[in-house]
Amino acid sequence: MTLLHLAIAVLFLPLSGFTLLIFFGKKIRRSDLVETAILFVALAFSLYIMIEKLFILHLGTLDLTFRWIDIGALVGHPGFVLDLGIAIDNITAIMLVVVTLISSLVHLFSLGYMHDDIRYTRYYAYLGFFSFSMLGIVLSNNILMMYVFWELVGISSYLLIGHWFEKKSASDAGKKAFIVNRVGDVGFFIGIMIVFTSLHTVLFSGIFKGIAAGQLSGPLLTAAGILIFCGAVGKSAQFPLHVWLPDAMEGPTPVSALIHAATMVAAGVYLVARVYPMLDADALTVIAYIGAMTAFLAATIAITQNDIKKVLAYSTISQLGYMILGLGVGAYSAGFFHLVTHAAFKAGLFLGSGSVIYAMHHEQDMRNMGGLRKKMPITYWTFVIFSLSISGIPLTSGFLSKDSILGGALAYGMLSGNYIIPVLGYGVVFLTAFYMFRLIIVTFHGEPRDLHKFEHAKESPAVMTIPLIVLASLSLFIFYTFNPFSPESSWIMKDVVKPESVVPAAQSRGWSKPAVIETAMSPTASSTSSQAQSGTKSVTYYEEALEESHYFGMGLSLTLAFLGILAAFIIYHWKKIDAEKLKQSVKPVYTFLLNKWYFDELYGATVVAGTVRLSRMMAWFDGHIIDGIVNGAATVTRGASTLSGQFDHYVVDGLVNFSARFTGLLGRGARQVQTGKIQTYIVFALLGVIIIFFAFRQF
Amino acid sequence: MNWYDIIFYAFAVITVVSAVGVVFSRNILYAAFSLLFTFFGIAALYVLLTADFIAVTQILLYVGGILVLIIFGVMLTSRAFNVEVKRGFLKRIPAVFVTAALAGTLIGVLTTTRWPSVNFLPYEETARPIGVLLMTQFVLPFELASILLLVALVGAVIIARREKEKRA
Amino acid sequence: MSQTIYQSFGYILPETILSVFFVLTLLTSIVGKRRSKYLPAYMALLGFVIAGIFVLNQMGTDELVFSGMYAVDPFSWFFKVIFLVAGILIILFSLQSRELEATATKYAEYFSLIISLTIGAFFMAGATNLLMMYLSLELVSISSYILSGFTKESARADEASLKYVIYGAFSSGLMLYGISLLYGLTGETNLYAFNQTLAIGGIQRITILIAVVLILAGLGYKISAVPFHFWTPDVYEGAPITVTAFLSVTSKAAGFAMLMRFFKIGFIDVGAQPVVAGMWEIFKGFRWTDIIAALSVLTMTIGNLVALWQTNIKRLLAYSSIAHAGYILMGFVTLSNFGMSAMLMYFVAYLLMNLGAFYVVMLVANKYHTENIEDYKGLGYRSPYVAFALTVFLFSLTGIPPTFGFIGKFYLFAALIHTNYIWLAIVGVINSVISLYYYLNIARNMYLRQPSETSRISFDFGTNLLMTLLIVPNILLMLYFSPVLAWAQNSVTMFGIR
Amino acid sequence: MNLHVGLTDFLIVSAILFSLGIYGVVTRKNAIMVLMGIELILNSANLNFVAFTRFGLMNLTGQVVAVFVIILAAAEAAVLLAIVLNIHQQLNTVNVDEVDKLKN
Repeated sequence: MTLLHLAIAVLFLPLSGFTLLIFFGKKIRRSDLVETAILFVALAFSLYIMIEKLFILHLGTLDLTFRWIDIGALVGHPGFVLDLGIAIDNITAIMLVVVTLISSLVHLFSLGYMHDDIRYTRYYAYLGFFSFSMLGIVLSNNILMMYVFWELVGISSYLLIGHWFEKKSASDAGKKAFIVNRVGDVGFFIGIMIVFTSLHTVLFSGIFKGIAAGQLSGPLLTAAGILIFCGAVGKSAQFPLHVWLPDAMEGPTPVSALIHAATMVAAGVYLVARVYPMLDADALTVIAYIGAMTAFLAATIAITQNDIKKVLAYSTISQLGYMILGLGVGAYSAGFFHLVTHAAFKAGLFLGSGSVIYAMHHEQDMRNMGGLRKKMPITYWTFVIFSLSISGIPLTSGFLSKDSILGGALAYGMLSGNYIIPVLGYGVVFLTAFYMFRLIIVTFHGEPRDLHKFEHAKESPAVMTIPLIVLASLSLFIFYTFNPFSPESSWIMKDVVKPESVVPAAQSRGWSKPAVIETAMSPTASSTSSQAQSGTKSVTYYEEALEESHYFGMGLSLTLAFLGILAAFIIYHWKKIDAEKLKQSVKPVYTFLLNKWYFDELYGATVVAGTVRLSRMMAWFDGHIIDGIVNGAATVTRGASTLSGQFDHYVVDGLVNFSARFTGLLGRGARQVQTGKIQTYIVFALLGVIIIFFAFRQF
Repeated sequence: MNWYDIIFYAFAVITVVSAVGVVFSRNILYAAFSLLFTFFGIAALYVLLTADFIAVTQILLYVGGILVLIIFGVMLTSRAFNVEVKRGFLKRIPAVFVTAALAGTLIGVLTTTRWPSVNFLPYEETARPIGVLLMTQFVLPFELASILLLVALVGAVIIARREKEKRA
Repeated sequence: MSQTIYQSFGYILPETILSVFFVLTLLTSIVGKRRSKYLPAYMALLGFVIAGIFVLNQMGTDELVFSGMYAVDPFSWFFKVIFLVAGILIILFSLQSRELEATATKYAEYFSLIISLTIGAFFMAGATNLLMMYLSLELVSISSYILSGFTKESARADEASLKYVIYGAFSSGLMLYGISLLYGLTGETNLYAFNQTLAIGGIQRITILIAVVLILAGLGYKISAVPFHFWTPDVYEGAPITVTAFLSVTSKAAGFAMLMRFFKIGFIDVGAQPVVAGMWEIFKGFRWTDIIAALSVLTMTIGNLVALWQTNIKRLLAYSSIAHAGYILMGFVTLSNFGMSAMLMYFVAYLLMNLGAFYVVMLVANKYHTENIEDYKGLGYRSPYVAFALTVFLFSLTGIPPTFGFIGKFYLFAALIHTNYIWLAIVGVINSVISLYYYLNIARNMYLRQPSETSRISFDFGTNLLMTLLIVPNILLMLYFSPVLAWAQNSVTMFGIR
Repeated sequence: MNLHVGLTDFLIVSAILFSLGIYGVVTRKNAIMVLMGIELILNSANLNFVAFTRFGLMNLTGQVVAVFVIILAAAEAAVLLAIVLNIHQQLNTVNVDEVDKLKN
């Protein structure tokens, strides 16, 4: 119980900070420090919770449920109960630490970065509110509360992205993030409604129990799974709703680090991990494909971007695609592991870029940078570590998590025949290494391009470099495992166990034996009796496949990563191949990528234009057809209406006016009785007694 | 007709007539003195009802306490003793009507009701049993009444007291 | 079960504590500086807190003490908690009242009278004896007469207290006469004995009716039900705002508690098998629910209609509180535990929203020196948070969803529909619609009208905090009202009655 | 003893006192005379209590109640008179009809 209470404290600490800053921010000197301190306290609590839970006590799931609404009293209604609460299982405990860690580091970093901002206090208040919402998502043990916090995260991210709302692009980006997220949330909400109407509970445990008991199955279950995943698509910026994330870079850079690396976008992945047991084979396949598609698409775009934050934004989308892909292919622990490691190195990358931008006086285009390596050694070296990590080079955390996802994808491809997924996955390895080192080389190596800004550039203050160092050290393997080549031996992989699926056997992904792979993928093929065995065996086969693919996969990904780095050095450092020429030779592809696969234009042409056209059509319809009918009818009814108009005027209006006036008059009459003379009052009270007596003489 | 009846009617008439005097007298001091007679009459009725303790209390508290209080009030608030301003005649009509209706109804109901028992009991001492009751069964009302008196005392003092440091 | 007198003293610890602190608070006027308000206020607060601890300790107790004089049961417990919360809030409000500061140098007496009124309310909630009912009602009344005339340099307050004391003394006289008749019928002042006498039968109903109607006059005056409400607007307008707020909650709730207990214990046919679970059967022939229904309809209708015409916000809130008495009475017509728990829930809502509204009115009177609704123009621009708070409270009073007032009304109407009093529910809804007009008129003034002056006036930290403390439950309890509901459902138990 | 005077006679006296008291409360303009009316009402109730005690084959409860009522009457009279004195000080009147500034 104590851990749960501590978790509640963790949840409400940032909220209290928010309240404090919103109401009394102007009264408190250095309210920013207060808020930062609060977050560090929350971090300490979270660490304590995680260590207690995972390493010392080895507790199971802690749950604190309370009855929110209990309407049993209304007769004629069967009654209605709704339980809510919080729960801490292993992934929650880890997520608590991740969220509070990144959040507190971002708070710290912002002390330097946002120092001169006009709405400094408000910025910290929003940070607190955001952390509160995010922790709420993590702690909820039910889908309803999760949805509420989900929306709160949406709101707070809207506020943070649009922090500099004087800039039109910033306020637009805030709006865009909000609206695109709503699209996914609608799906999420419908999914919740499906679950709730068929299972009458919102608790995850209750939902899984209900599904295991067969109260929700078949296409409806698939639909529910995919609709809930829609929420994740929106929040985790998956294809095709990824368009908001790059624009959201208009927000302050620490916000980007917080929202777009570790917390908000990870919420989608967390959601999928949370509802994982209720996802059936079809839903998982959809998820795997979406993930692979996203990873690839975003990586290709990242190659061409020149804004340092945009590159990182697309890189984020790509990595999120990896996580979703991992979950989709069944590499549950690996997907979650990647969420954790990515949180550290991507937050580091964003903060590093923030450090660079700060040094360059808010210059974001990398073509104007260069040569910063010597000016900003700490930023540079941490940046290198982050890049190695994201590229999946051994001795880094990224290698561990990414490698296991790819292994899973390969095994999945081999088992199910969906080869496209591992192919895309490995392709992205190359692309990632390439664009990351392109970024490093262009920014930090070579000659300075903007001498004036270069002259003034210097290493950032300690409040900004300390978070970088902390994050860089967390991007090394040592925090996760002692064997840098064996992801399986890391404690996260051990503690985050893939939950048992509760989906009816016919709908689940059973890899009983290689010959039945294709049929097992289709819902109707297997009979129920064989499922009991296949359920136990499936793990074995999947693990066998994993085992087989392990070394091959590792080798392949390493090779690709080194190739990517090499290519980056060849093109941008040694300049063996002229980048410009390369661009010219693949101009159509390059433009296509530079324009981000024309997604914004596509949405502009379809959704936006469609809406406009639809409304125009409606207007035309209204103007021509409806009006025609109305005009025709009008002539006919004019006579009648004159009559009814008279009726209206004299009778209906009269009645309405009368009743209004009557009520008024009644009030005025009753008011006249209130003469102010106490004895009149007493006479009326006496009259009341006498009237009541005679009126109720019969009793 | 026996002595008891005669005494009762005598005191009943005194009580009612003096009460009429209280209500109708134009002079406030006359009204106050009529009230004195009413209280005495009621005390006598209590004696007739063999409630000696109540009768004594009535005289002590009502006559000795409340009436004196009232007379003090009269003296403090009246420049002349006759402050009773002329009464609006029209307002007296509904008042008379309402009161008469009430009295009629009450008397009608009270006289037709079969009360649980109408045996007249022989005289018993009442002071001691009342004292015992006050200390046993009625100890809570007793305590409550003490708080109430304290509140009334405090309240009367702070409301009636002239403020020395009165502001302009 | 019944306790001996010696044992009984253990059950009135909260009342005893309050009495002790009544005296202690009085004594602070000797110790401290005459003009200091903090010492007596903190003393009174301390008393409330300590009494609160003892009250909490009594949770779940169901006893009849002092030879059937006083019940310590869940029902009275519910009201005691309400009184304590109201008392504490009123003390906090009073510390900020400019009105009191301007005239009174008698803070010790002021705060001790708040305690004595609360003691009276405690006894009203638990009295099972007609004498106790009368005495406790008088204690509340006398305290409130003095409180309402407390700022005696103000002519308004003087007038209010004079009217109050005349009306109150008269009403309690009527009630006493009714009590004497009931005593004549049963030979006992105990409500349970009265119930038993009714069970035996053979008493003219007409006598009981006249006695009950006279008692109702006394109770009706406390809860300000039409036609016994006339004093309410004048006294509420004239008295200091803090006192008005206190009267509108504590005094009224105590009156309701007594009314409910009187009718429920007195008239329930304990032997009868109820037709529907959770409903009570009353003695055949005593259809006093009709009287209550009539009073309820009259009360809310007249309260709302006259409120439409008000220009002074205190007076408007006075009429609104009359209307709310009408709403609450609706729940009693149902004769069911459901209806009763709905009433109790409504008290919680009423406490929060009414005190909140009065608090804002006091703040505005402090800083803007006005009680005129016209002068609330543009308050939304001049003091945004205060205006927001008032809007929340007004929404709650109207019964509009994101507030607890909605839940309160919802349960009242549900109880009516449950027991087939559809017509009464419809009257209630129509009344709510009427009330919408004058409540929202204030909100409109605050937000949609341009102020003649635009300077911003802000309030200090403590004020905002207290206001937040009142806003939060108003909204939070709408989202999560189950505990209150459970509390209310458990509190319909009165000693000896199912 | 063969008595003619019974419970009802006392009740009638008390009912008359009660009505007169109400009449006084309703018509008298001097606040102190209103108080006298209230005292009459309380006395009539007290007479009821005592009469019922005597005639009703009952306990002494009624008389005890009467004691309390007398105490209360004193308390109430004190408070009312204090308020009237204050009104006299502040508004220079004891006429309840003139105290009617709060209305409608």
